[in-house]
Amino acid sequence: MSLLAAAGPLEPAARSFLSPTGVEIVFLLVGVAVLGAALVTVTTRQLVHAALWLVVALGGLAVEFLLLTAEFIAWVQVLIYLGSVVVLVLFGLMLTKAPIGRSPDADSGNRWAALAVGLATAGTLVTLVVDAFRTSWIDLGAGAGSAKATGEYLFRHWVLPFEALSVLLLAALVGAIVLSRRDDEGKKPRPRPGKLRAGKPVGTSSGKES
Amino acid sequence: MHLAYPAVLAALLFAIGVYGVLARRNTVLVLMSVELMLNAVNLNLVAFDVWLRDALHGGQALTLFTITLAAAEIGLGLAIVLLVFRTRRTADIDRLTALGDPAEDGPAEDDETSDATSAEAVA
Amino acid sequence: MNLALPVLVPVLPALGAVATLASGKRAPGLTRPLAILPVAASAVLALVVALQLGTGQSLDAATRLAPTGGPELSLALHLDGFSSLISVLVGLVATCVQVYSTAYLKDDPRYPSYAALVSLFTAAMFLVVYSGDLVVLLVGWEVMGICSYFLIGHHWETADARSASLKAFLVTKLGDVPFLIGIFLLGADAGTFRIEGVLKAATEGQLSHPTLTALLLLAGVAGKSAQFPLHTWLPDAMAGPTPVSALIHAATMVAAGIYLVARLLPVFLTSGAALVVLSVMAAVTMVGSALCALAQDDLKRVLAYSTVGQLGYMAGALAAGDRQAAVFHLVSHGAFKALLFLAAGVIIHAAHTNSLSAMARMPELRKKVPDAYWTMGIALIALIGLPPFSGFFSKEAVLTAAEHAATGEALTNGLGPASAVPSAAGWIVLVAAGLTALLTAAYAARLWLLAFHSAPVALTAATDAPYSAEIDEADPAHAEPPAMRWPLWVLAIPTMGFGLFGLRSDWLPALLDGGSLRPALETAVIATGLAVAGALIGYGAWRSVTARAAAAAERVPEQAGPPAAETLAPALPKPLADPGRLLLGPLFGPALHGFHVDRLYSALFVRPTLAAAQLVRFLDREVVETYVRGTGTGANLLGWAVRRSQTGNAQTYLSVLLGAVVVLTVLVAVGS
Amino acid sequence: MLTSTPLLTPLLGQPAMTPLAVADPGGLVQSVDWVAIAPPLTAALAGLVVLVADLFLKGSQKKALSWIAIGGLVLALAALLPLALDSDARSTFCLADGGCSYVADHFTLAFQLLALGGALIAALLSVHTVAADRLPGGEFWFLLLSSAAGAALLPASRDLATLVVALEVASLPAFALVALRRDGRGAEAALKFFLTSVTATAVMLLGVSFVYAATGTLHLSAIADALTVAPAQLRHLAEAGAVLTLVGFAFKTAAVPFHFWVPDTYVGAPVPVAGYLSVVGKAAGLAGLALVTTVAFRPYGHTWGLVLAVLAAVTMTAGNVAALRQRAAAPNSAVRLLAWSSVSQAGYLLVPLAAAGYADSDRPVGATVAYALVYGVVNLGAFAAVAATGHSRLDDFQGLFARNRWTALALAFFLLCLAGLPPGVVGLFGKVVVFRAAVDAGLGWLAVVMAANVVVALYYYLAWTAKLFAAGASAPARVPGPLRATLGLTAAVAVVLSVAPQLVLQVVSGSLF
Repeated sequence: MSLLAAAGPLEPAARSFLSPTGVEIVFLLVGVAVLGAALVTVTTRQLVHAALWLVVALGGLAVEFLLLTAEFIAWVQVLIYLGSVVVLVLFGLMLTKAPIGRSPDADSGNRWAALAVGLATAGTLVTLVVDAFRTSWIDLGAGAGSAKATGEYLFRHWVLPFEALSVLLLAALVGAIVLSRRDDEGKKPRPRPGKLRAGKPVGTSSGKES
Repeated sequence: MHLAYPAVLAALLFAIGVYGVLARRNTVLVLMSVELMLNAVNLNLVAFDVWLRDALHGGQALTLFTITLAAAEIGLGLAIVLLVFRTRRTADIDRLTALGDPAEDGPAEDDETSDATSAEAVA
Repeated sequence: MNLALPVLVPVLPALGAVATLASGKRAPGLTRPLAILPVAASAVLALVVALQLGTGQSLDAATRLAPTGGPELSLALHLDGFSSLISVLVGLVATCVQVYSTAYLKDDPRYPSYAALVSLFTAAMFLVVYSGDLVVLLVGWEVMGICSYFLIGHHWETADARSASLKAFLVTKLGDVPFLIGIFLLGADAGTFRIEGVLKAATEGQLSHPTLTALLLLAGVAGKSAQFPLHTWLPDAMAGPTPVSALIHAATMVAAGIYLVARLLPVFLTSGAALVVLSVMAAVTMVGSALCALAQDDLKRVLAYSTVGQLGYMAGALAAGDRQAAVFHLVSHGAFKALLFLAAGVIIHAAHTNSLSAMARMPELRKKVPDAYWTMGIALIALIGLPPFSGFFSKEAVLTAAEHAATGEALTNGLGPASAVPSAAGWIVLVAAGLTALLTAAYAARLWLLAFHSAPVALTAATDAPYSAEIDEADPAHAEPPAMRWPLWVLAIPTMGFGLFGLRSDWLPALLDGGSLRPALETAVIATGLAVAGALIGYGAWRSVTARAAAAAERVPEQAGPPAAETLAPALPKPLADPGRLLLGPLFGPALHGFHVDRLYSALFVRPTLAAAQLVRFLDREVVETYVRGTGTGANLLGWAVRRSQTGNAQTYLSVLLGAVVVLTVLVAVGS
Repeated sequence: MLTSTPLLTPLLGQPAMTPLAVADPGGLVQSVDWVAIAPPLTAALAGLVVLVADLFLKGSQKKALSWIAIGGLVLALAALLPLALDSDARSTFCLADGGCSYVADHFTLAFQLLALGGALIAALLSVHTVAADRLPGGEFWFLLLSSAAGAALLPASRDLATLVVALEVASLPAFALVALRRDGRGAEAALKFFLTSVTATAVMLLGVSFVYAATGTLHLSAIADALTVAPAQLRHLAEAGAVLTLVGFAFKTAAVPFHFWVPDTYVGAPVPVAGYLSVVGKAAGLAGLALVTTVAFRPYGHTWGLVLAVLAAVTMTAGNVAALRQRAAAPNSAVRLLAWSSVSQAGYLLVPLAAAGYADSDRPVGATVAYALVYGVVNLGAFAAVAATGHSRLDDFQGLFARNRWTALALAFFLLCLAGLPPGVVGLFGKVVVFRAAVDAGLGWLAVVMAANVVVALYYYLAWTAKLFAAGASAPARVPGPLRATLGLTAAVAVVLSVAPQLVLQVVSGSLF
């Protein structure tokens, strides 16, 4: 069934690899910028700068979404990521008293293992997708990413996950609130001495588990 | 547009995210790297959705879900990080090892103190 | 027949176990009746069932248990002569043991759990005997294993008991794994786990790998019935209380393996190779254990090795294709070995020691325990196989079976063609059985003479015994209560009369497969001769060493050293006259240690397991740690980087996780 | 830009035609069968009720919240009944061409029973903990219920988007639950759980995107159809995508090498939450694994069959050996042992799924369901016993029988069930069923590995059991009421199943989907 479906775009057709259109050029340039910003994000020693470079990377991605005709997603990306996620992250950095300047120990000792795994991931994934998509082309003609179209497909076909997501959001909200709320007594709850722990000092390891 | 462009971009972005998750010491930065990984997936999904001209727009729908999910995750994740910071006075991921398998030959230490001290002890 | 009766037989002791445990400390007065009555009732019921069934009958009933998708499981009952006979034996011995235990463990604070475990054990044995379904049988089989683990470890305060119980468990489990696989193979081939169905498939030749299946089953049998090379747990299991040894390690649990082979004999008859393996196993077990028995100083270990050897006889009979003889010997052995153990318990209780050499120093031990003295004598004669006690007839049956098998006319009694049994198996069993008869008589004589007839060499050593494995037995200052004495005489009755009674009117063969069990003249003469010769050799050796010891004692009259020196080195009864040492010569040392099979095991199994665990621990922590700390000899850069990381680090976890994902992806993408 | 060949035409209808996703063509949203979605919906609504009630209840009245939550879970379980009595599978949230997002068939019901029943037992277990550790009640119950709703939604999901979202609904509240004691240990445990989980989710989403690229759809059955005809060029991508998709679920199932979070998290979390994760979390992961493998990736059966078989072997071995190395005197050794034991049990649970890859049918999945049900009951029972005693070191269990007869007996029974030894007959049967599945599928080597592991595992289960009956201090301790109820309930279920294992084993016989 989808053989027929997929056969079309797999055809190289009349296009050659070397005749990029304007959209493609823009896409590539923005892509390079995104990659660069992402790289700086994960390597910079200035923690706050990392958050700002993340903004650049995510904003660049919003542009890519626009170029791929997914308007609504691009706006959501801007709203949610740039509007709230990055702000949250900055708050997080400040509340954990992250140093403002260069911090020499921004990377953990795991860095070389990380480099190895990261390179292996990149190699594997790039090989996979290049191998799979070497002859595939996107037809950007019909834009189906407007807000109206999005609402239609969401409510026509994806009602169930959408509803489940509302539970998820509420749960995350409640969880985040309860975890960041300080206790009224201003101290951590101590295990209550009780019959269960008879004969043991309160707060020993066994007490903690019950 | 050649489909390999967004796909390769996504693959590289994902790999950068993987590197960040594994290499960053501050937990907030690790969370940021996770966001990079998720965004790579989003780019993939949108590109495939457009390429496939999916009538159901499964890719775009899932992208929206993923964005929401990432927002929820980062909210809760930051709450956890703050909680860790409040109780341990650190947000460095490699200092949070109190729950590792206890040293085989070490004495059975009191948990209450190990909570507070082991983070410092390893510093 | 009313099905309720046979169903009640295993159920009653199980309920009794629960009740005993539940009453426990709350109603200590109830514990003893709750321990004895259900088991006794089961014994009576088992007898009633056996009588109702009569000879030459069999009964099958089944209810479907659980659809597992493959072969069906059913709760099946199978009654025939074999099962009813063995169930009566189990009931009798279990009742005697429960009664005996009330006195033997009178002051034990853990008596309720002990009694409950014995009851549960009895229930499990009944389940094994009555089950018509292999999986249900397996359940009973495993319950027995667990109970025996706990019972052997009853004196868990002592390191001996702890290690012995663990060893018993692990060794039998080592056999149970192949056994389990064997049962599944049988079930898969036959399409059912019902024993009838399996046997039908076997006789019709539907088994795809008969030899493999039979060998897998044999591994389990070797574990449970303590056959070489999995016999090592049984002598160690004597760390448990003596009544437990009598019940589990003489009469019932070890018999389960033999019983299972007897039930599944048609399966084994489809594979000549398996029979030869079985015969070799039996032969090695018989001869080896008899040699070991000759060297042991611990009374209970002598009996334990003797049990191993007699189980070898039964296995030999099975290898010769005659399950009647095997079950005959099983039953008579069950009676006299239980008697031997219970009598040994009385002796140990009176002498307050397990050591034969210590007993030898005691004056007038036989006067102190007249009941034990006489009943033990009877049981030893039965063990040696002298007429007219039961052991004679059953051992003759085994020898006759082996002889027929050797000449190519095996007594399979219609279970399969006589040609199914290779004559080599018969020869192996016959020769080994003859040799073992000689050795058995020798060690029995040694045991008897050392324990009761030694001249009191060192009078003072008698009161403070060198060691005693029993901690909480009845007070040695008092004579044995009747509850410890009369079970001896109850068991002495079948020991003396079972053979005669069973064969008098051919009642026993009719109950079993129907072939004759009467002794043949030649084998009877040869075996009796061997037994008498063995006993005489034992006696002669004993005389010789006693005389030599007496001479040595005269030569150095008062220089034997203070008695305290002897009690310090009880394991080396050097100055004492041990005929075993004389008879075995250079073999004595190895035989004393069971020919070092244990050490072999530790090299073969225990150490690799420990090493594997070590390796995993190494991977678990050390690799991460080393990785984290850095070796310093590697590239500087690497060392610098990894030194900063920490163990138990979430990033290490993530590295492994993501690394594994990459590897998996590459493997799948490349491999496809 | 070019090639306007219609995509996915046959699969989803002509592109020219507006896809009719609804029974009612005029409506904008899909129609909903409320009876079918009642079980997860009830749990979610009960969560809302708790949250609202929390606002109005003061101080000592907060105790009522726990009973609202438990009542909600009982109702959710009751909502399974009409579905179970209905012999036909119900589907809802369907597309015009028949692909549905939510299907309530036997597979779904069995896993919903496990998820909701496990959540109920964990909730009973938590009643005491919430009070004793002064956890914030309203939030605790809300989070537990929403997580349970996610776990109940997951087995019913039949498209990857819903699966992903349901998995997250089950996971996210669990992170908060772990951290809810708000001390250093809980926070660290939650952080490790969270980080590894979101990473695994990201990997899984990448896999989903590859599968989507290769097949053009997110609905499981459509994926299976599309994979059989996928162009050769996309095959590598599809297989890699399939493997990556499995990662997220394997993580929840705690399969090695995705298990690292398990011991740390269980130790740091409150005991009932650890029990909840070990059963409900695992159930969610298993349901997802079973769905994507046997339904969606059926054409690649041998690939993932092999992957799962290797994972199963490694998982059971690693879990067992690590459990073997637990030192009885170390702090938290009891929970840590249960954690490693749950890792090794995950290995057994994966065996039939691997077998399903080789058997070319989904029949072996029944064995996983049966074993998971058995495991759920006895494992929660073991956690309940640990919670009831309040001990966290194995050494503290020495002589428990003398102090607390019934708790010790129950714990011994659960441990024997986990070990698969009589009288824990149901554990034995569970293992037999799993073993059979492996043998039937021709995975002889895996069966051997499993048999060896079962034997190795006996050691630590029995060592613990033996400890219970050893002598020790004998100051009798009282067990709080809810904990007693939980212990009684789990023990009763385990005993009933041991007497009549066919109650649970019957799921093995039929086809589940």
